[in-house]
Amino acid sequence: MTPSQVDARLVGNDPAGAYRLLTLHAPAVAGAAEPGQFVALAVGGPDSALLLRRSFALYTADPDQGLIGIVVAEHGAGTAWLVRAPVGTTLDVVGPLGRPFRLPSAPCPAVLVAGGYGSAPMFELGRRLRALGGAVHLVLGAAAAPRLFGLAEATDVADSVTVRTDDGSAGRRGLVTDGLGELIERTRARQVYACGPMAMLQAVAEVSAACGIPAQVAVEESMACGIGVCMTCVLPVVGADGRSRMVRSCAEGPVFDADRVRWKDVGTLPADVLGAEAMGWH
Amino acid sequence: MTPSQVDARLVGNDPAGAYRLLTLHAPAVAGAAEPGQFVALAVGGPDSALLLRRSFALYTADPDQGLIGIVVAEHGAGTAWLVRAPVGTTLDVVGPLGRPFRLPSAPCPAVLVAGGYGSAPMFELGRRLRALGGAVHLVLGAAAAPRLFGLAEATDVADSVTVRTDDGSAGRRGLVTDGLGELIERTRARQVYACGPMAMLQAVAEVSAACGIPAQVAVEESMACGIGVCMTCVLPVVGADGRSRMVRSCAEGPVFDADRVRWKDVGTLPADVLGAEAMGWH
Amino acid sequence: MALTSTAVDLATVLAGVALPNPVLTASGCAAAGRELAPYLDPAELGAVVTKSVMLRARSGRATPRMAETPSGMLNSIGLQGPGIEAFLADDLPWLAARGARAVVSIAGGSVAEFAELAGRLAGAPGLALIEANISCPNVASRGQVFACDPAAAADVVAAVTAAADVPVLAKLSPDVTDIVSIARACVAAGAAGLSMVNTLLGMVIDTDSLRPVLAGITGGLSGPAIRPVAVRCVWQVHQALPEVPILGMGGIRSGRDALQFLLAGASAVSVGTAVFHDPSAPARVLRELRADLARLGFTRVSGVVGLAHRDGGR
Amino acid sequence: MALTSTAVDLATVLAGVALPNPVLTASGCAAAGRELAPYLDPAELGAVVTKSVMLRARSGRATPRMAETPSGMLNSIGLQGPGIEAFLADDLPWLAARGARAVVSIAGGSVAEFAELAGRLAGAPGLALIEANISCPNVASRGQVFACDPAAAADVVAAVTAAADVPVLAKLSPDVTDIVSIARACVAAGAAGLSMVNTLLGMVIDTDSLRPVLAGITGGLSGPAIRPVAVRCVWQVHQALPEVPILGMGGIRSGRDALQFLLAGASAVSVGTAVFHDPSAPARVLRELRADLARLGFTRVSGVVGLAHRDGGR
Ligand SMILES: Cc1cc2nc3c(=O)[nH]c(=O)nc-3n(C[C@H](O)[C@H](O)[C@H](O)COP(=O)(O)OP(=O)(O)OC[C@H]3O[C@@H](n4cnc5c(N)ncnc54)[C@H](O)[C@@H]3O)c2cc1C
Ligand SMILES: Cc1cc2nc3c(=O)[nH]c(=O)nc-3n(C[C@H](O)[C@H](O)[C@H](O)COP(=O)(O)OP(=O)(O)OC[C@H]3O[C@@H](n4cnc5c(N)ncnc54)[C@H](O)[C@@H]3O)c2cc1C
Ligand SMILES: Cc1cc2nc3c(=O)[nH]c(=O)nc-3n(C[C@H](O)[C@H](O)[C@H](O)COP(=O)(O)O)c2cc1C
Ligand SMILES: Cc1cc2nc3c(=O)[nH]c(=O)nc-3n(C[C@H](O)[C@H](O)[C@H](O)COP(=O)(O)O)c2cc1C
Ligand code: FES
Ligand code: FES
Repeated sequence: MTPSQVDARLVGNDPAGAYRLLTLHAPAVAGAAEPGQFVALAVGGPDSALLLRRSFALYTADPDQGLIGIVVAEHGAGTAWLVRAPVGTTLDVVGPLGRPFRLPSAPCPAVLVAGGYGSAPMFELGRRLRALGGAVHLVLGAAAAPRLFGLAEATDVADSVTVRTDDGSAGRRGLVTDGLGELIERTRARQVYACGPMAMLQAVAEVSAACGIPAQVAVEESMACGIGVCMTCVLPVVGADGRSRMVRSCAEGPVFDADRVRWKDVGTLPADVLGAEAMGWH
Repeated sequence: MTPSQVDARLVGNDPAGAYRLLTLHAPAVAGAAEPGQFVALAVGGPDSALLLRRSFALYTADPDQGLIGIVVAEHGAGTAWLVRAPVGTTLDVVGPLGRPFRLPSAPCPAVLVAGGYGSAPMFELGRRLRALGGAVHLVLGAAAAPRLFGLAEATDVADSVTVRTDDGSAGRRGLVTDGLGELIERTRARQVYACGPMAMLQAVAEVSAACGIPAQVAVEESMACGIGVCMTCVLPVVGADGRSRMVRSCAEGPVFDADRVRWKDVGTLPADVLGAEAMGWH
Repeated sequence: MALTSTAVDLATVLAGVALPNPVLTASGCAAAGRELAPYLDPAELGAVVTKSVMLRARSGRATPRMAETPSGMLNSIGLQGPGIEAFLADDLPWLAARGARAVVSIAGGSVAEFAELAGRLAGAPGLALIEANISCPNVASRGQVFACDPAAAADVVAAVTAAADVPVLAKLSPDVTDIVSIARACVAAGAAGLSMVNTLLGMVIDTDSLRPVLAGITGGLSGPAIRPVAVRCVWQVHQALPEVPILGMGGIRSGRDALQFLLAGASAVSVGTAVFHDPSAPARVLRELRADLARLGFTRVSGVVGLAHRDGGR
Repeated sequence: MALTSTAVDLATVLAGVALPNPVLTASGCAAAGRELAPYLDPAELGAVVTKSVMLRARSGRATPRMAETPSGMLNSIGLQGPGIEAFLADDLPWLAARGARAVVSIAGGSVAEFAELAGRLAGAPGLALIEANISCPNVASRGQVFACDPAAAADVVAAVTAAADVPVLAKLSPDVTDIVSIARACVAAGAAGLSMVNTLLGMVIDTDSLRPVLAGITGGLSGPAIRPVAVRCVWQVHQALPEVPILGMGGIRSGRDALQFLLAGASAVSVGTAVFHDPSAPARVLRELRADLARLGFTRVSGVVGLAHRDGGR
């Protein structure tokens, strides 16, 4: 699990709906990675004005071939450069980073909920859960069909697949949380895993709580370093001691227990967070 | 001669000894260019931290095909990027810039002296001089053979070709100025043209002066804008009125009458330059 | 604000002067406009801000005068120029003849020099505004920069305002502990508006020659690298003096960059170093700004000026 | 100096403290060293400069806390940290156990807080130096930053020096009109050396939300973008106070960048934001610096410190 920094050769850059699937040769990373972890890539080349790394959840990690796969949505300058990087480009990769999804000690049915490229970590997670002997029910959602990632692969890793899009261009029109409660009841799921936009994660957290089962969520906060030294990626999380703290999503996360995240307070400084009273002038 | 700014497609990027020959499709530039002028290229791509354009003398300009050619020596970050630019890259080109070599009104023998990639403008200049009916004698010099550009082509444009290298790896060991005086006498040259490092240009200026014939030299000063607005590229030049001024080598140059350039004072602020007395605290 | 994208009226008033649009050149980055003619029409810009002119012709410093830095550059020109005489004879008329508005930047080594320059400009053709470049050394105080001392800055502004027949912008340096105090002093002394910011003092050392790269040792840092500092200066001054018109500059390279300055409180912007990267930058920035305002549903430039201070945000 | 490339002795003395080499981390860019262990050996660096610690635990500000800028970034962390208690219990021992030297950065809202922090650090394991981060707001003067006022800066330095059992570095802000006057005040008050520079105050406005990007509105600008300003600050202070040891920082990303600071007058350097781009940056910078010194024929770091001021240039 210890991360390393490697020069990885880009061996594949293929379209995947609205995204690009980038495959890199990075044995050290592939050998250590677990679902839910991410990698941080330097972007723009040697003379780039883009100083910070870009983070991407690991989609695949094949220790035998030493390959990792990430799913990249073009967003701004860094991802624009990345999705256009020709095969053969050497990319500076740091990873695997962060804490992965925790697997149950005993086999149990689980519901995996993903929004957009948030499905990237779910396929390997699904395989591992089924290897443990638990049923896997996958819920994929997106704004529209092209933003659903991995639909074709879904049935290989899941016992049931539910699809939702905002515009109805694939599956049922609606949100991933529509009917999620029923799905949990029907499948007798004991665990929910989710990855996607914050608003979706919060909704999934609420449904899971209502059903009385735990949810693990992989959050996406803006990160300057990705390795735990800069303190830019924090969000308010309740600790085992009941105290809320500003916690680094790159080091203590990106996977959190949904019931520990103070969803409504993300992006604020709640007065009861440890050390909030000390802020004063600063 | 009026410059334009164009998106030029890189159609060729070929080795040429120690240099790369870059060929660009830039009809507006090709149609207006004359030997001695240069182009300024943006480098590093959209997210580049390299803010300033890089300047290169025009080697070829073919109005019919709309192509221009430049000879690039890898020096720092910008040229490192440029020499690795794949064919098909779109480059932002401004040109043609600066004042070209002036051709004689009547045909006359001329000696063309070039150091390193400084030979780039000499081939088209040689053709034009011979088209006018004057003999052309070309002197090419460099540190070593790989840094001689255009040797193979030299005999097509010149009645005689003299080669000098510091290490003797091609032609005679020595400097382009070795025997230059004799060559001028023997060929009864009435005009010298030169392009290359400042030290070489100064030496050529001295020999020409000693032989009593005029020399035109293309200088190479560090340029921020290349179009005459920033005042970074100046050198002390004596005007027709006998007054010395700090003159822009991008706009009034890069070609100057050698006897007008205050060679020993380049890089200094001579006290008798116009406005030097006004400097005071600034 | 209208949410449908309609035609955007770019007309702006800067320090009481009506301009067709809010995008200008920056002093020292466009000479007197002529050299940019192949790449843009000077008359289509809000105005052309000319290179700081002094009373007498100046040679400028020795070379090297520039060094490229990450996303920026250093310059140490030393205000090379022909002097006010030649400027009035050759440069202003050229701009006027093309229907371009001129913001004339002036620089002096003393209050008297500044005043005389302003006087010489009175009645000059096409003169829209005077920009007093007070980021230059004060001979009287052993080279201390006017813009770094509220009193010295105020003296210059008062003298220039008295001698000028157009509104005066004071151009501030970011190299101060408290830019608001300098701004207050200039406004109290009669400045109709503020130009911010000038370059940051910087230097680069050549690791081969082991000496400073610039002949002048230190130079002015400009370009996108300094944009966050420039936006912060505009923000602070607009917050303290919301009624004072600001001409914002510092690393503007795109319409969105220009929009940041307007949102921070500038009524117009200057595009400087970006011209070296792209000689058509001011015209392009204007195009992009128009498109951005339309995209956001604004119909008037005034609608965005200082908006980031209010909760007009979304 | 020898012209043949021989082995380079990188040992350096910073403010009286012997360090194996002149490359350190920068406060707030390496936490307390632990997170960098996968990428470099903290003990192989000159020292690890720890994140500024305060008396009590601090939550830091709301997010967003960062914004990327051209060749730089803004941060607005708000000194999040566990407080001196936990720092002494968990962080320092970890560094000491690995044989790494610690330069502990401290920050307070009052002179008393600074003094108490220095006292608490007395006798702490592995403590090599204290770096007083005076670029933070002074509660007593309505949030004015200590580093922006010579008197306030001197008060902090005097109190910290009195309470500390190791030499004290005062960390200066570049956001001042006259950094030399602040430097003089700190040295007169007992600072054994100066760390320069801290971040420049900047801001970015989101052109979609039309609001400042940072929850804290303004933030500190760092990275290669500010390097020319940082080198200039080091140059000015070394020129005025050649005997005063300087820990130089600001945009160092390569061995050549580090060399610029040494040539300007720094005895050692901190690598900060570059760590976010390359977690092994401090170790790499050290390697590159060794190679550069060898290439130039220097056998000792002291041979280059301040050299750009003398005509040792070539
Ligand atoms: C743990 C983690 C996992 C992620 N997984 C994926 C993935 O699998 N696929 C994918 O396409 N994207 C993923 N992202 C988002 C991705 O990192 C951003 O889209 C990307 O950094 C944007 O960079 P840019 O230069 O294109 O955009 P810009 O807006 O130009 O980036 C500017 C700065 O903001 C930061 N930033 C901007 N948007 C985001 C964001 N949404 N999250 C975090 N930082 C941001 C950038 O890192 C950069 O520092 C993940 C982010 C995190 C934190
Ligand atoms: C009129 C003119 C014609 C030129 N013709 C040619 C040519 O035909 N072939 C060729 O290979 N080179 C030519 N050069 C030199 C070429 O412009 C530089 O080698 C190039 O700019 C270096 O950029 P860099 O990023 O690789 O080096 P860097 O050192 O990283 O450049 C840093 C900055 O310094 C400037 N700079 C550095 N070296 C020079 C230099 N020698 N001259 C001018 N500016 C410099 C760069 O433009 C840039 O702004 C010419 C220069 C000028 C002014
Ligand atoms: C080469 C150069 C010359 C400059 N000359 C002047 C000048 O004469 N007067 C002045 O007020 N500002 C001058 N400036 C500063 C610019 O007008 C502008 O304030 C600064 O560069 C920041 O804007 P920018 O980043 O867009 O260039 C000059 C800047 C550069 C790069
Ligand atoms: C995220 C971040 C946090 C920082 N925290 C501190 C701090 O706690 N104390 C301090 O003195 N400087 C702090 N700094 C400033 C750095 O130590 C350094 O002075 C500055 O960033 C310039 O160096 P750089 O460009 O190499 O980062 C911080 C910088 C960054 C980017
Ligand atoms: S991104 Fe730096 S601590 Fe998380
Ligand atoms: S390079 Fe700008 S004036 Fe010549």
